[in-house]
Amino acid sequence: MSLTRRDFLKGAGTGAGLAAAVDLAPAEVAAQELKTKGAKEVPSICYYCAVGCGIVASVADGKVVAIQGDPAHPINRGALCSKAQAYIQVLDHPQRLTKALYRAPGAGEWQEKPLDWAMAEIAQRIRSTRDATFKEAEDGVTVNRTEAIAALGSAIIANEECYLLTKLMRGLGVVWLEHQARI
Amino acid sequence: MPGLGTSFGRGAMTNHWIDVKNADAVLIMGSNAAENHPIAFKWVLAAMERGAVLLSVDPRFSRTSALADLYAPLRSGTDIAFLGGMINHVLRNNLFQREYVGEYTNASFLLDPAFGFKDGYFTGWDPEKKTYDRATWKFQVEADGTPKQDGSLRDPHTVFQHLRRHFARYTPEMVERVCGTPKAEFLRVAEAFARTGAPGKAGTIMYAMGWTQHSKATQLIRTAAILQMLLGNIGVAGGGVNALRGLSNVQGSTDMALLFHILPGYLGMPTRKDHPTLAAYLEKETPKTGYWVNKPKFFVSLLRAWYGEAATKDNEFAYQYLPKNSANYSYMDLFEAMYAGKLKGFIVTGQNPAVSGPNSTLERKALEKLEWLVVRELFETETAAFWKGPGVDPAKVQTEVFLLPSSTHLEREGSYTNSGRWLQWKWKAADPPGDARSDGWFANQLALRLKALYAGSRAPTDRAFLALTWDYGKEEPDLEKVLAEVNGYTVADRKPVKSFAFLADDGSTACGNWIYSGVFPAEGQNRAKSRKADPPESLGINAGWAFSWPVNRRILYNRASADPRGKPWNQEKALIWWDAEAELPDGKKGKWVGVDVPDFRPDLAPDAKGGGNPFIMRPDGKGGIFAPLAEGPLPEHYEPVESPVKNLLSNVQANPMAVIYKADLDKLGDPKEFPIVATTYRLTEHQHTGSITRNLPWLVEMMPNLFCEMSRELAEEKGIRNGAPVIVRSARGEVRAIAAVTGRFKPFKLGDRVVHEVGIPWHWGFMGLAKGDSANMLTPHVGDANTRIQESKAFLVDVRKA
Amino acid sequence: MAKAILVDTSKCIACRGCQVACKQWHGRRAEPTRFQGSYENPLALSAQTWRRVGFIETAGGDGRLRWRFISDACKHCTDASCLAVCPTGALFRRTWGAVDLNQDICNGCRYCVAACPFGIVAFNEESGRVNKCVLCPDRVEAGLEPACVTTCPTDALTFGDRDQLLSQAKRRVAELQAKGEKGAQLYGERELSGLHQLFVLQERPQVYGLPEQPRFAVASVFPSSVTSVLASVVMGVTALVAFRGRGGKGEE
Amino acid sequence: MGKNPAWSWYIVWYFFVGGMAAGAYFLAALADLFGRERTPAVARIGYTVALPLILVSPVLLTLDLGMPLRTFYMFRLLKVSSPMSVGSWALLGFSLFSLISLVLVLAERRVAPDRALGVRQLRRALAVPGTLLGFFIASYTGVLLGATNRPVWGGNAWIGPLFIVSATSVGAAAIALWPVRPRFTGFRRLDLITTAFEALVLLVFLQSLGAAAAVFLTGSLAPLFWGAVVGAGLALPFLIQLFVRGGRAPELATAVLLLVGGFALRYLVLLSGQA
Repeated sequence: MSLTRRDFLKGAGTGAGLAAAVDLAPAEVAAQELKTKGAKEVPSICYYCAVGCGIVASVADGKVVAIQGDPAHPINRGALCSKAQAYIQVLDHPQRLTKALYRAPGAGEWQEKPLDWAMAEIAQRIRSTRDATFKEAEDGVTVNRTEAIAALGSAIIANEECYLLTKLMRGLGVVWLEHQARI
Repeated sequence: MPGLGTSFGRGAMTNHWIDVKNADAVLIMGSNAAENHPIAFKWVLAAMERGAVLLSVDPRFSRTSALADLYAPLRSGTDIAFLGGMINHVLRNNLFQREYVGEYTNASFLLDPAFGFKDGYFTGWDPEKKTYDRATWKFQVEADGTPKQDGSLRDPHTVFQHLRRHFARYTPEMVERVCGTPKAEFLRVAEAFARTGAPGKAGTIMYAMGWTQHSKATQLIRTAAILQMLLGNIGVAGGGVNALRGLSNVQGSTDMALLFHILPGYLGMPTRKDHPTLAAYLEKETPKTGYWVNKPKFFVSLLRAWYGEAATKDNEFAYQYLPKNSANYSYMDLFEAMYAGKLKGFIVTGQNPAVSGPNSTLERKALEKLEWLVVRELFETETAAFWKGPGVDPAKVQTEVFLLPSSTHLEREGSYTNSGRWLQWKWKAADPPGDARSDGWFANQLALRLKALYAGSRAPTDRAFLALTWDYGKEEPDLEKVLAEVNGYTVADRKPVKSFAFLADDGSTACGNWIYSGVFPAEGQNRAKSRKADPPESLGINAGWAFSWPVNRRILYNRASADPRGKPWNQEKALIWWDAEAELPDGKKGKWVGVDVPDFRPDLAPDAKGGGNPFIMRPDGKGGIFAPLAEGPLPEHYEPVESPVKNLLSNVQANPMAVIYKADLDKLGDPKEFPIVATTYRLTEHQHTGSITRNLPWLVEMMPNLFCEMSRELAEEKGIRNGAPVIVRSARGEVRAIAAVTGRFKPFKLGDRVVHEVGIPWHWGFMGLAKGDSANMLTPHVGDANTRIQESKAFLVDVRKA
Repeated sequence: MAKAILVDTSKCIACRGCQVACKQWHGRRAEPTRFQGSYENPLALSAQTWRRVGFIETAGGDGRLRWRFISDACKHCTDASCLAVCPTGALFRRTWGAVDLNQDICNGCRYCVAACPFGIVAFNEESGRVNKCVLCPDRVEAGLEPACVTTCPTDALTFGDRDQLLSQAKRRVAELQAKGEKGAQLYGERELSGLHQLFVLQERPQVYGLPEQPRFAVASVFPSSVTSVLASVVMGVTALVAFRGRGGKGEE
Repeated sequence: MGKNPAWSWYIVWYFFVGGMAAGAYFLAALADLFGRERTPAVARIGYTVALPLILVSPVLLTLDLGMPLRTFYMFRLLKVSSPMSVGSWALLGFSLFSLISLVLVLAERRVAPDRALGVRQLRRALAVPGTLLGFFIASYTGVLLGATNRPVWGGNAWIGPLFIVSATSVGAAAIALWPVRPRFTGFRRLDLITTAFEALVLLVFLQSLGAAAAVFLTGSLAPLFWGAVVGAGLALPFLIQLFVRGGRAPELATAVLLLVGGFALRYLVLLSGQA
């Protein structure tokens, strides 16, 4: 072992002899396979601000395994900010809503409800409020509206969805129609 | 965005993100692009690499300022004074682009001799009614009705001379005393930006909510528009007044008219007073000149799209089916009405007013007065959970709440319109979990269920709804079918129209939103899906990528990128030019050609009548330096409604037309009690109300708590340590935050007075992983005179150690 | 060909895309934090945070306020202390320069933790092993850039051949100096025989929390050994004196 | 600056026990090699003490690593640049020598007298490399600490010598504490010289730290430093040995004081680099 000690001194002494190791096992291991390998790449647009960055969701077995900037996108060219990078945490977030919740008047808690029930109830509420408050004319002019229902949002849904909401709300005679663009 | 709309004709970002790289000077003011639009900064830096100068004007030194060549501080709410000072600098030193101003704007128009401005008021102010009679705000006209002009700009009645006189008061000294910007720093910024007044040079202004959330926001943006017109920076590559919009589809949702006063495509919502009939509507709403003369085609096509066969020539194309407005139903009015108990039901999709709304204490209280509330969200938000918020006893809240789980944008398809007006399709990546559904599904299901409920009704009140066309599938709607309707089609064969040029006012065409027309020009051809990018070294037009409204024009008003003779001001950054030899389909010669789609009639020669009128959406085709808005046709500085100082420019303290709400919870602060200016803002790490981002551990890790930024001087005065808790209090409420004591805020020296300012991000609320008080508990229900957007960027508070 | 990351602090807007991109790609968890008066968080690199952005408020030579940002991570030194002291071979050098870490072999001795001159390598209580930035070998060997570099919007982070990056960095330093940034300098060209994460700084390294002269930990092994041998000799002689000297008869 | 490796009690104990084993062994081996004819007891006791102590060491190190199997990763390779790698192999070798030496001590008594000499000679031959390994074990931990980038330790070349000198005194103390034992008069001289020399090395060490020495001299660790390291570990043993002659009590007191000082020294050195 004194030989080892001399080697040791010599090795350290030459200063550079740092890789000098008597290898008993190969150290360099092959790099891991890309976690996105074989995943389907679905292009989308970022959810946050209106720069409109392209993102690519890598989907394997129906699950998004990575969200990255779209390198082909002319605006962001693969780049993303911290918010977009963190978006993947939304998808299987433990606190994410997956069931319709209902809070009865005066109740202190939510109740879980079937979606179908909730939609039926909402449609009923709209109908009864609308019917009770609908104004066909004002000062002899047809106005065809209800001023008792308001709708708000949204600037984070697709154009087509916005269009459907506008069309539906105006179709029902809703005049209180607003969203984020005015705040 | 009426500030842009009245000046240029369209209320949208004039240029687009990549185009920023073509600028020679970038002025970021009223925006903190590095933090709130980080990727936009890619293009700001690209411009800088090509020699551009970056100017940051902001009350506090932000991450944007950190990268800037020049930084100038200004007190919140004094931007008009600052920009007015720049206008004055440009005019006094003859730095404006003479030919551009003379030919492309209404600077040469002669104003009514009775028009004037005196001590804070334009002519026509009625102190009794507290409103303006706009009779004198008009041009002198020739016999044919066109405005009288003086091409020399010397006539004292020209818009130009009025402008010069009006802003002569905005001296650098005045800027220093009003804004607190040291004169030297103001001048450095003014000089650097004014250099873009040389023909061929371009300067861009990037702004965001730092400009829109003021009681005179519209005029503020007008001031920028005027400055840019003087410098010849509109319509050119690397120029523009660019509204950096904050949400992925806020441009699209605005285009789609989720706003009380419009219908899709910026068609005004009919009002009882002005539009009892279709004829009255078309008569009042259609200008005699400019591209808007086509409005009847767009409006009738919309009615055709919505009411289908029920819309006939004989019944005013079902015009009477549309609801009519009788009041202002804008955002704060909505909550005031709710607070007053006038609303029964409220449907909220993807918005969180309990955090984002000004005076959120009032807005949360208002929710308690509802009978029912529907919220669609990814997480349980403060709005959905208002009944268990701080200080609320659930037992006393009778509101029924339905909280529906929403899918994420990755779990649904559809198109987003970015700030640069690009419609970009996004494909669905995964299925949503459990009962989470898209908003399209919600609208579709609701419509189908209501249709079923009303089926068979003969009540006249239900006729309109039953006539509403609705055929998009059963569950998740077919969004491409929706987009095809938005694009428009000929009724006879349901074939898509190629563009809005093919729409008609006789009921033969239907179109859901005329400005989007062209996005779906043929069966199965969805141009929002186009994905052919230009090479990086190009001008960045990217005509093959996505679809940009209108008709794929990338830079609005691009006729102005060429001189009156049709030759580009800057050959290297040429967008379009007149090619006298180019052949038209009909064999005639001469048309506009170039890398962008001309925002102009393609065959209208420069020397033809109107051939030099680049702002086609304005009646006279000229840029509106003079353009009437609620509080005047020229911008004027007024103090914010809550301000610690007197207005030095006139005896009119605040915008006389500002909207101030007056419910019991709408209190205004006395500067003696609340001497500190406050502003709110956003951070890179969170999005708006944080309803999503405050639930994401990686983001919460970076920005865990609400904080309040303040200068070292103020902190010392108040005995506040960096990192220690503080209470920030306004007349509306108080919040607890952590002090961020920093050199990035400096006290403002206004003459011999020192005014402090603090800043507080508004992302926090009482739900989620990272909880905190909402900054909007401090902000007032005070609205801009034209848009009624709240004044949350300049209000008064006091700060103390917690 | 040696690869490297060039961190150009003059282009960083502190969006922290890199910080989160790293977390996403490597599945790192968030740490509990509290706002302590600066935007910076977490306050240090750790087993869960392999790259982070520092926020530094400073007055430049001209007295003007500056807000400097630095995206910081493992420097992948040529004279890598962690690598030199690692007894198991868990830390190893990739042919293109990265100091990688084989989790299967690390035994959690923490010698590398103490040895790193930059405070990068961190012990992971959960796994009982250490963690640090490994320069995304999975991505690099598949022809991609490291996750942090890909996501950087302003090219404050670039990845490439170290030689090219060095000349790029030098050009940038010259540019900045010409613009009046007198403190502009390159860090990492010669430090520890060359770093594989280079920095264009606008101030002295210290301002960014970088050591002006990072030390190769094992440089002290030789002098320490010499002094130890000398002390051994002294102690040997002492024992001889004790055992052989007068009265040193051992047993009474 | 490296992060805190959080080497705690197991490592302090290892440094102490390992140093004691090494000291006991090389004292025993030197006595075996160079002692007069009547010093075999020192060797016998030294070897006897060294083995169990050195066998405790890997247990302590394993406890620090948390999982037993991981200790074996140390022997995947021999890396000369890493004091820990070389130290691990040395520990293995040293344990082997300790074992053989002790076996040969026991064998010497059991075999026929004519073969005892051969056993002794074999033991002495092995004592030569064993001593070198002993010195190595006693000092490499100090070299290891120097080869870090922690405060106090980083780059310091005097912790190794300090640990060697201290190992000599605690090794001697361990031998001196052996219950059934004759009195070793040579130990008085040994103690006097080592404590004096240790004081000198300590001084050099503190000097080399510059301002950082304050952590020992004036910081919160100062009472322990002055009381246990300087007072109990150096001054008192020196004074006792200088002024008190003969008697088991002062001898035991000296040994205990040396152990206290030796332990405190290692504790403080480890703590100071992780404060």
